Amino acid sequence: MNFNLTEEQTLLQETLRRCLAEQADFATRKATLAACTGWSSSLWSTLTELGMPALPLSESDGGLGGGAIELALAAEAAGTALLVEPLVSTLWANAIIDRYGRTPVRTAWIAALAAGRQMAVPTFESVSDAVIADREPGGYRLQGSASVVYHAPLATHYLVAATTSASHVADTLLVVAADTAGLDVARYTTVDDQLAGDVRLRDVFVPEADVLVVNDPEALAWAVDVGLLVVSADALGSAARALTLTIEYLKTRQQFGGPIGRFQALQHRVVACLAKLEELKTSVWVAAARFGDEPAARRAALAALKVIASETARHIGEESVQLHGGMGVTQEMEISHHFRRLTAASIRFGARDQHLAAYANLRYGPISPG
Amino acid sequence: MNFNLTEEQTLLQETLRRCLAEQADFATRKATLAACTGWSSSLWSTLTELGMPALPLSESDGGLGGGAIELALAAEAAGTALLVEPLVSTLWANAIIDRYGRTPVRTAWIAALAAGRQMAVPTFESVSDAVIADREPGGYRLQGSASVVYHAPLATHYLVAATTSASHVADTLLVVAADTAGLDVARYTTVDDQLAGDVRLRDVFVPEADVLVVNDPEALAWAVDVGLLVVSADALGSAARALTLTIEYLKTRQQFGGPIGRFQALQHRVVACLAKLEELKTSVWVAAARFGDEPAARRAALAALKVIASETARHIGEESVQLHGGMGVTQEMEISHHFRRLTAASIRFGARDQHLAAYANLRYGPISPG
Amino acid sequence: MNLELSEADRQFQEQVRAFVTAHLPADIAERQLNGGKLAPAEVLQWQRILYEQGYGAIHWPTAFGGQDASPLRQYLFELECALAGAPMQLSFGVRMLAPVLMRFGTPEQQRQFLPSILNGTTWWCQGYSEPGAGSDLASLRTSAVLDGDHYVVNGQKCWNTLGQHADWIFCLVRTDASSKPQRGISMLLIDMKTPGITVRPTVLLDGTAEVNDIYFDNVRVPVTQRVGVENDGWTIAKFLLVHERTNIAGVPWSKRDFARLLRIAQSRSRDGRPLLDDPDFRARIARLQIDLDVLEYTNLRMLSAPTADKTTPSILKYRGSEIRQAISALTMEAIGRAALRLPRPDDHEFALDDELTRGITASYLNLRKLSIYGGSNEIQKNIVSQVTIGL
Amino acid sequence: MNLELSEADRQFQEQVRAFVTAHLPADIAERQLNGGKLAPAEVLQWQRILYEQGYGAIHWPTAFGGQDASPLRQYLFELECALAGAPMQLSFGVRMLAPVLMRFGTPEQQRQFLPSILNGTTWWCQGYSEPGAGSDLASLRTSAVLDGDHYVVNGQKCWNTLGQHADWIFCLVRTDASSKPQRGISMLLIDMKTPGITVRPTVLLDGTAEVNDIYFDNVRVPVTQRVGVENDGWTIAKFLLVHERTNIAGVPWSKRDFARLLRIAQSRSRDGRPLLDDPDFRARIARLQIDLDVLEYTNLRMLSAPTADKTTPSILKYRGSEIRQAISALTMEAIGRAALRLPRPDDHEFALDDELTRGITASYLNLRKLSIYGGSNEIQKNIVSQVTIGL
Repeated sequence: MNFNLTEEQTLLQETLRRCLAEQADFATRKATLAACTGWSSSLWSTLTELGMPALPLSESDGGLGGGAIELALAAEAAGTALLVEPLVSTLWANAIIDRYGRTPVRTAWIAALAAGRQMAVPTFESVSDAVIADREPGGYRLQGSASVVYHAPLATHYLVAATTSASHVADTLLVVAADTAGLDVARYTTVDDQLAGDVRLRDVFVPEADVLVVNDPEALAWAVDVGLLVVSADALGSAARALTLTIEYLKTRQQFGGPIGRFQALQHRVVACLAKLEELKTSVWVAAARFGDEPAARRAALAALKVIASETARHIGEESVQLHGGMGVTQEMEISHHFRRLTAASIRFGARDQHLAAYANLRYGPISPG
Repeated sequence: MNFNLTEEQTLLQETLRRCLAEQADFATRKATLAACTGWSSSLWSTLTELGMPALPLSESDGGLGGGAIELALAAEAAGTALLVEPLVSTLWANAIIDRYGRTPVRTAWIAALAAGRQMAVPTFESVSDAVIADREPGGYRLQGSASVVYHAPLATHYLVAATTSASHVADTLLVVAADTAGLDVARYTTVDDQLAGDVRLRDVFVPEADVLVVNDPEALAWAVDVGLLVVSADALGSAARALTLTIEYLKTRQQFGGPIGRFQALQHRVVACLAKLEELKTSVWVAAARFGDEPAARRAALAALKVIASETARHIGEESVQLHGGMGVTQEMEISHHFRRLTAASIRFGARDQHLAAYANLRYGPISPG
Repeated sequence: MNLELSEADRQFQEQVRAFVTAHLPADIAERQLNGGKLAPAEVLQWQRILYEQGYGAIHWPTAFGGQDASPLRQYLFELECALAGAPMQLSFGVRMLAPVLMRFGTPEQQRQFLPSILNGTTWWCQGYSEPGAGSDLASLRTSAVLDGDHYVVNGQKCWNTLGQHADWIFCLVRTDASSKPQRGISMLLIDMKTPGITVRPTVLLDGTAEVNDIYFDNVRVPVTQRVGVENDGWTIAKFLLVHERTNIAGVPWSKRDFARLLRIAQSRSRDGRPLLDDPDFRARIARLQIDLDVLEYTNLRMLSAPTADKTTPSILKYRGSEIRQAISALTMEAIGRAALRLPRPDDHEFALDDELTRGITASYLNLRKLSIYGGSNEIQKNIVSQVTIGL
Repeated sequence: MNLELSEADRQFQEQVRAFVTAHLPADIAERQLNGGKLAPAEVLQWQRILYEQGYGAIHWPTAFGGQDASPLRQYLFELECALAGAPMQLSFGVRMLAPVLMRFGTPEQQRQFLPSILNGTTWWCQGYSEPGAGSDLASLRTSAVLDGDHYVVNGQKCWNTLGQHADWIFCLVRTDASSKPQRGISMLLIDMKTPGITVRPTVLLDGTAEVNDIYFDNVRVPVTQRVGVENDGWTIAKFLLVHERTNIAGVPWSKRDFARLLRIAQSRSRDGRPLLDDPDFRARIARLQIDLDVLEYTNLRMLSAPTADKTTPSILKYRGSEIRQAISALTMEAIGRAALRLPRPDDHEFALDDELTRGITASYLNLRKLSIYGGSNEIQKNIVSQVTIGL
């Protein structure tokens, strides 16, 4: 048993960290946001050159063959750097495509994804987020919508979760190109300054060749869990950076004749945050490692991770702002951006309470009828 | 609107406080507990002379005509002084008897209660604590048991909640003398050093004349609410004293070259306790005042009170011990006795979660079938 | 002990309710209750309506046009206004400067400034905080040097709320740099149109510019616009900080926000039933309502106490901010994924920003300030500790 | 990163489990798992069994009779023992004094004391704390004055755990009153039968006497029983405090206690269904289990880290105590009103003290100590703050 990174993993971590420190520092990001495009395509090109979209793809497809741990490492770096470019969404989508992309899809498409010429994003955050898929000759007809799809305005393709039965639980996964007739995207900005959109599907026809998964709820659960992992790892990176900034602030901000970091009440609150950060760190790596386990163990670890991630993101975000005093609520300060990213992380993929209930059901069995 | 005490109420408070400060200080109490009788009958005589058992009884019955606020004031004093004598149980029982004691019961009995020659205690803490009452010619036949009845070993009479239907909700209230055939009491000591017992009723016959209430669930709810009030007020007294002791300790205990009360982290924790104490204080007096309102408003206030009282008792108890360091866990220190009394208060009358659910039902209506 | 209102107070509350029902513009109320935004002019419009109906500043003495209202009536007034969706009165003039002028101002100053505060024709703002002097007011550095019958003011103020709309500012400045920190401070009233004043907005968490930095570059202020004795501004500042405590807990606005949370919990569903019937959510909203109830009665208990105590206002301030923040956080959780949207003016219109989600995330972000400004929660705890432990 | 045990570690764990199954007396296990009490002799009996099967002190070097076990194996060993209901090994000899003797003791001291620690024939206790010197060890005052080839010891120790059963005590004493506080301290090994020693029990929250005051009245201790250099006891004390951290989080005992909580939640009912199916209770127990899981893996992460970090042990200590206390509190809530009973020896026997309620309240009370002793949670937070903020 060990929690240590391999040499390759450390190299990935270092490379990404160095690249983002150089090309995605806070000032550069500010300029990106001020430009109103919502992202930096040149930074995205650099990340593509580093092979990021290819990270989850198999080596036989020209990818880097990264697993859950590599994905989490990259997502953590994205959180640390407050990346608004679609790294996390792409890692998530491409991991799903790598696992479930069947031959017709692969040959047509995967090289373009690896090279960053095309970009897919998933439109769901839980197995309840299913559109309706009606069987038709040669494919499916989709009806429904998906709200707050991160990076939807940038994507060339959407991974859509659907249900073919009367239940609302997704069991089918399809690829829909952005320019398909009947698909609309309403574009806007999220609380953490990322581009997003509401995606509407009206009578969208998906040919057989673009169907990844049919009648396989576990595949959908796996796809959601990958998203849970990368978004939580992103929160880990952001929370760690938020605490670093807060500790720096406490050491430098002078009030009442000295740095405010000498006040013990503030010190103990920082320590409580550090303890929570350690717990989130443990949870991310345990969950990543569980992707090799049987589905129930993985599901429990991911549900537990999201409980911890939602609470910790909220707690460290709020405490960091409070400990920054007035400065914490201004967009000039980096901390305010981490706060909003952590706020988003606590909301994404559903409420903490729902994940806690799911964890309890996995551990203790379902509640007997009252 | 005002939260001020009347002159009579202030006098009651002062009298009781002075009496207990003189005759029930911590050293005296220690001696009482060491004596293994579990209570001081001489202190009880003094309290009887002050008219405490008569406090809730009507003036026409030789009582003092005290209402909810007077009961709460007396119970608060009991908590402050860590009284193990049956003041709170007696106030509670006599308030019930005053309201529901019908003529046969009154004439036979009430003067003896007022004078402290006889002593009744309730055996229930919620309307679910019902024994089975079967109708028989001339009375009822009782079967069942009640656990952890405070001061049961001292009582001459028990106020028993029963159900006459198949439901488990109490709707009937009866008086059973301690020497009735079929009634047994197993005596022991509670976590807060009070005498208590498990009461078992096997084929106990109660004649018509000793029945206080039949088929009146609201009467039983009222009786429970009085108990909730006095136990919460007791907790208020104990919590306030615990905080006073803790603040004194922080000012005097020297470590690392000065009093530990100069450490800001400890200061802020004390302030959080003080805030909770204020909230408990408010809750007690609001709940007491609500005894004049319609039952639903009273029930909501009492459910809210027990939520606050359970949480605050736990919080202030645990924090007080922690802030006393090692000294806090020794029985030599008064704080450890308040901690145990507060522990008991948080447990008595059912779990916090149940009261929170009851409050929600009163405010928002019952949950629709899932 | 009596939780019932007196007959007279009850009637007062009913009159206020009737007045608000009759005179509060419906579109303003709708936006206030459902997360919309108000224009500055609408805030002044409401003050004018209040003034015209005799409610311009009910806590002022009748001699100045108030009703000499008791703290309880002030509370009832603000409660009725908040629940109906009225804008908050601008506190800088009505609640902060006015009591200072009544106590320390000259009769001329009172005549010049009080009427336009009351009738909503002057927008006042406050210049207290400076970079490096937030909670620690004693270290402020904006200087005012006497030059004939004028002071020449130089320096920078920050955390100035809504000064971009203001006609006047009341400012703490240093008039004697040589004395010890608390001495040597004076209060000046400055016309915002005076040459040399620059207002630069600070973008906050929610993307709005609610506060500003204000720069003073050789700004000339007549000596007659000094309030009180020169170098004795510390006394005024302290008076102002302890004076206004009736609504320190913010209960009326928390009750308004809680009512919206409850509406949302009844309307939205989770797992196929109303969110309010989800056991976890139900327990959390009920617990919060208990906190809010207790806060309200603790506030009323303080208002009705025969003598003021020194710790309750600080406790009410910090618990009030915690509870209002908790309401905003739970509301955000209640709307789920919709809370991720923080649209900008140039963003696409989208259908789901309805009255049940509008402004909720922005409000959560904005209300982080509650525990920071006006003496942060940490400062409040220090005050309570100073009184109770004293070390 | 790999959460699987290596094949060798997995086999080790299975061997331990098989050994415990075969050799742990059933009546001891039953009481340990269901809130009963053990006699001191039973604790030593278990140590003897461990010794006979080669598990007497697996973390000791093989030269001294240990297995030189890795931290991970120590953890697995304690976990298997705890879950099966084995008594905790007495840490004073096996985990505290022994490493000190191996590092600082003379070969004679090692020969004299280590074997009887290993085979469970000597009961050691610790004399560190004094009135006025709890978390602040530098101010201890028990004096040891050289008189020929003996020290004469006078003073008082407190918070001595289980010294009433002890054969020997290792003690910090002041051998030089003139130097600065941290200097001038030495460690002595003292036979508890030496004339002049009085042990006076302190009654604790749960009514038991787990700790004692120990009085030294002209107690004569041979100089040969000093460990290490005179006046350098501070070094030894610090060594001891940082040395033993494998199980600082107490995970094995929390897991044992949690398993009992789960059994109770499955067996008891609330509102007509198993307590475990009550939504509120279920959410709370699930949340606690997540905390416990995370604590376990954070502990394992520390044990497997290539380099030690300075903050993790303190975080594990304080979170571990919080979580174990939370388990005991929730267990108390789970049994409801039965938790009000705290029977004394002379109390009436009553039927309801069954294996599902026995000892639960006493345990809740007793475990308050976890966040106080061995460096209180406040001290742990100060340590983390010192490392990370450094002010």
